Amino acid sequence: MPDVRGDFPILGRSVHDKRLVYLDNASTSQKPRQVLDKMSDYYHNTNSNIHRAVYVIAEESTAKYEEVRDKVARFVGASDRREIVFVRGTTEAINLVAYSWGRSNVNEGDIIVTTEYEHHSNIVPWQILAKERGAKLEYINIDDNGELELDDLERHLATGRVKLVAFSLMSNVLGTISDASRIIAMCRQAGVCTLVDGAQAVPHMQVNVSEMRCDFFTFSGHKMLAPTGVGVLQASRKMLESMAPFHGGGDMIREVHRQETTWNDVPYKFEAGTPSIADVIGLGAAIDYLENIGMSRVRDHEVELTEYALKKLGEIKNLRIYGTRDISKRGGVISFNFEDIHPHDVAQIIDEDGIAMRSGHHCAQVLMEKLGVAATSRVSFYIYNTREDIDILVESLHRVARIFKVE
Amino acid sequence: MPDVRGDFPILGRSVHDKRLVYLDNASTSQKPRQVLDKMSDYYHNTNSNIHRAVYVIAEESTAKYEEVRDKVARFVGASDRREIVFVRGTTEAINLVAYSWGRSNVNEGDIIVTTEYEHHSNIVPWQILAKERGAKLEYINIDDNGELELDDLERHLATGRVKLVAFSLMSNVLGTISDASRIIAMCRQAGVCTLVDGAQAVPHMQVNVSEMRCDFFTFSGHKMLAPTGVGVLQASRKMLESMAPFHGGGDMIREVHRQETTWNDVPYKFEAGTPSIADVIGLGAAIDYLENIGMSRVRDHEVELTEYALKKLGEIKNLRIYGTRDISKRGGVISFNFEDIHPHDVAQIIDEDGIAMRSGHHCAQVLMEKLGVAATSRVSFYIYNTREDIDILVESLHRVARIFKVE
Amino acid sequence: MRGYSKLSSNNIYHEMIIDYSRNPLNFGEIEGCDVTHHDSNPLCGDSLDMDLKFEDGRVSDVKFRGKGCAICIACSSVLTEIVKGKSVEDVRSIQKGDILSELGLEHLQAVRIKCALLSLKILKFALYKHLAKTHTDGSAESLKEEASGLY
Amino acid sequence: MRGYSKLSSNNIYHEMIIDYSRNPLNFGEIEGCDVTHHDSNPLCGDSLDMDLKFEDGRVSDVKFRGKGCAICIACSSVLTEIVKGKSVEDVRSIQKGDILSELGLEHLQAVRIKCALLSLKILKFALYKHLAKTHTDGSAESLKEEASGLY
Ligand SMILES: Cc1ncc(COP(=O)(O)O)c(C=O)c1O
Ligand SMILES: Cc1ncc(COP(=O)(O)O)c(C=O)c1O
Repeated sequence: MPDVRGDFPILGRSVHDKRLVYLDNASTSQKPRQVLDKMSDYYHNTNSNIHRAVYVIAEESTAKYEEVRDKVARFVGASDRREIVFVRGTTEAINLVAYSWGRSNVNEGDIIVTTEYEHHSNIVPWQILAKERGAKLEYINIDDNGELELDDLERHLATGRVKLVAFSLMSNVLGTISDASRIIAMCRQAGVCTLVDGAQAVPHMQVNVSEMRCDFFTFSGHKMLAPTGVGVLQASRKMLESMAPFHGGGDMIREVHRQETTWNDVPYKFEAGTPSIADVIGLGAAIDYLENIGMSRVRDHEVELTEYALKKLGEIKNLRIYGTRDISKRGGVISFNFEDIHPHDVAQIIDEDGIAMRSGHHCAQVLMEKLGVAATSRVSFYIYNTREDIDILVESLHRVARIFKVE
Repeated sequence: MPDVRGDFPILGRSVHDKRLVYLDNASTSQKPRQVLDKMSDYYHNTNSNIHRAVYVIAEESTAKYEEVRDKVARFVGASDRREIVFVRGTTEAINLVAYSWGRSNVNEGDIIVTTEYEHHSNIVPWQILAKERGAKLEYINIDDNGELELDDLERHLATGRVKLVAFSLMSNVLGTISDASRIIAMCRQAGVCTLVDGAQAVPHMQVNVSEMRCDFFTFSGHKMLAPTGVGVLQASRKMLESMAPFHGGGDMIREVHRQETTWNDVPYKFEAGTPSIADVIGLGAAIDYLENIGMSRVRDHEVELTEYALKKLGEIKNLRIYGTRDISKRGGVISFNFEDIHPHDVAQIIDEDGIAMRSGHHCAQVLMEKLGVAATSRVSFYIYNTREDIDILVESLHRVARIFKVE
Repeated sequence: MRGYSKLSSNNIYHEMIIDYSRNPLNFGEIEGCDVTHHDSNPLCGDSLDMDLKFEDGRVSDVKFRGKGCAICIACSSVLTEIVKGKSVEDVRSIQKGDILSELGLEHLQAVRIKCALLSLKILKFALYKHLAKTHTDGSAESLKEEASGLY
Repeated sequence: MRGYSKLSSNNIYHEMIIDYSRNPLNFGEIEGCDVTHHDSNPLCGDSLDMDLKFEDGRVSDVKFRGKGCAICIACSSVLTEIVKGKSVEDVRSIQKGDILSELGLEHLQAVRIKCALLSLKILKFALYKHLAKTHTDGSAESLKEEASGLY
């Protein structure tokens, strides 16, 4: 891993007179100069609306925007640029599927399956859909290692009523990497559609949707060095073409008449209104940046940091780490709890040492319920984190233990 | 009007060796340094996710984001910050209302009323809703001056079946300013809800939603000096509280359980997932910038330019201008057509002179059908446009006439 | 309330907070209480129940239970101590500053204010529920507004 | 086709385009045509219909009508001229470059390419419709793909 810290201006900032140690990457990542410069260049030189006008800067805008579609398709291994729909983020992508695909494919008595370690954005849209359609929402439970119990899936599939299995490729709390190829194979065998939430995976490891063979794939730009405001839904052209539109408005139409409207081709059918043009362009720059490093190096770096952190955190008394210790099955996300100390207090005390760490339910209350806690502390790594960051964290956690007298 | 051109870096750019003359502001505006700097500052210093974490930069992010909510509320005269929902733009705002309010309030046989001069984003969502609910979509027609025929509205309201009247405060093609107070008074009298599309109005004139008394108000940031990716839905707390959520996911929930979820307070109930944080912050800076000039000065400047342009364009042979000549009833948007020359050809030829002008249906095909054309040429002004811009335009249009031998 | 002197330290995790959080006062349930109310902070997972018992227009007993951070639990302890024995009118007039200053938390950042004031919000709402039963003239309504406007 | 020499000018609005657009060739309708097809460009409002008549495996007549810009109408004129009298096989093999180069439009920007090629897209699709009636072996399918992949 090359030293990339110089590319991230915010890492030069101090907090409470300490240097900022940013360990909340699962929530959102920092942005390198290269991404910010690209967006700035866009606003300084070619800002204009896209797809519509014949003048030079509009043409440049459109070309830059559409170029990112090619980049994204290549980056996640989609077979066709038309499989890429730009949305605000994972949440919007999943809701798009729940509204557009869900409302015409899920009927009374049908089952949608999700997992105990999903983010709320991969649970709540299905709850709303299930309630509206009279369908049932079932869960794949997790075992003591924080891995999915695929027997549950088998049991649900055996009912013959499952319409969709929606799961995340990497848990944002436990870091568990799902056995996607096995799950998808089981679902395909049963003729059941799959939605893979790649929000935590895409930023941190090589992903290939064509090999994975899921029906829907979603992720967010802001967790992978890109700006807020852009994310992606990927699905086959055939699937997208079969789906009703979601938002109505400009750009998603072919011809509008007073009572009747025909839809534009995919993916435009799903991109109503002025999109987040500059953010899409920023996403393109983020992909360039990550490809330049290489996703396998990103993963290697995080594996190394995670191993180190698991070891060091494991040495702290009364500190419980959740999830598997098998490094090949987990990403760079570690959740833990001090016995008897609320994670909010932990986060606030270590903030005084310049450490940005999340505490809370991490939008995964179903998982919290399973773990029997209201919240956890969570650190999550990215390309700019170092062993020193972890040393500072561990030192600070000892201070917490002293304040609360649990050491 | 102070000379603001120096604040807009892109205006220093040349196109085909001519200086850029940007006349497509109804599509999207350019962004001043002050807005770009604020976003850049955000990414350089406080980038982090909002509403969730206790560490310093997350707190700063959240404060900056929420501060914009106050600013927006004040800017459009909302009585409470909780009336402001951040969305991607007008299109998403209207779709949110169509899905959330529409699906529980519009039933078989009901009528939704829109107008002949609406943007597709204020037509297509209602077509989709009407089809789904077995309702009818009716139009308020326009007269020869491009003004709404309020007799039509009267007639529709008299049926007693109208549930919503949706209209734009300013037409994006004709520039017509709707008589909102009269329309809304008629609707309130009849107990009918109103949605006002302020996409073209908010950037160009003082708007006060509390005085206007509409039920829903929508606009986009990118047309008012702010970045792409952010827009606003405004509605009373009572209205928002009565509505079902739209997107499900993080932040919009209070408690998530396996089968049951409770919703967060408004406006958060409608802001699922990571929002376009930096774009929202950019919107705050855009409002500061506009307030610093003063909206009445913005309007005065555009009135002056529009008067001048109407006069100069009116002198060109074979050129037809659409819409009213009464300057008090129109904004700085002028649509026109050369007899026998397609607007695409016009736009492309004047592009050679550095002029960025839209040609097409402007996402208003219902209006195009009414006008009996496939497309129009459209120029639209903003604070940085000058009389010289209009002189260059007129000169270039004469060149078009010569090429097509209509002069 | 225990006899701590207020600490001048900037650090909000002073002895008193730690101590209250580890050994909360009035923690538990009241059998046969007059009113009970539950609320939670959606973003941090703090979740509390509070029970109140009234006698002769006074709060004769109050208890709380649930999960929360040190700040939340310490503030709940302090609040319940303040409330106990007070007249309904006096309880009605308790302000957020009363709780925050008691624990030296005046400068708590916005996101943690929710932890500190959850119990006060629950108290105000519980009081509203109690008063609304007897005061049908709407005079209790302002308590509801006050509760929801606390943070 | 009229006898213009190709212009070297960068300016795409040369005499030939202006002239064809103002006086299009093969503009109109064919009574009793074998196949007709309509398409439009959603973003610019160009909208055309094309009628084809076949005899002995050749295009015996072709006409188009509708609204479009100068480039769209000029390209439609040129395309219909090229097509007329050609065998179905020859028509099948017409490439976009054939039209663009005929009018010196090789460097047209992306957004205008749609104007230039709308008529070719319609032609390919019309031909597909015609061939699919008789060629039930699926050999016409590629035309549909080709039409939709033109721009
Ligand atoms: C696994 C997972 N899914 C979905 C999301 C939601 O993403 P966003 O907030 O960008 O919509 C997140 C991140 O917050 C996540 O970690
Ligand atoms: C009147 C009007 N309504 C709605 C819109 C749609 O706005 P957006 O594309 O930002 O969603 C526009 C602009 O394109 C408009 O001019």
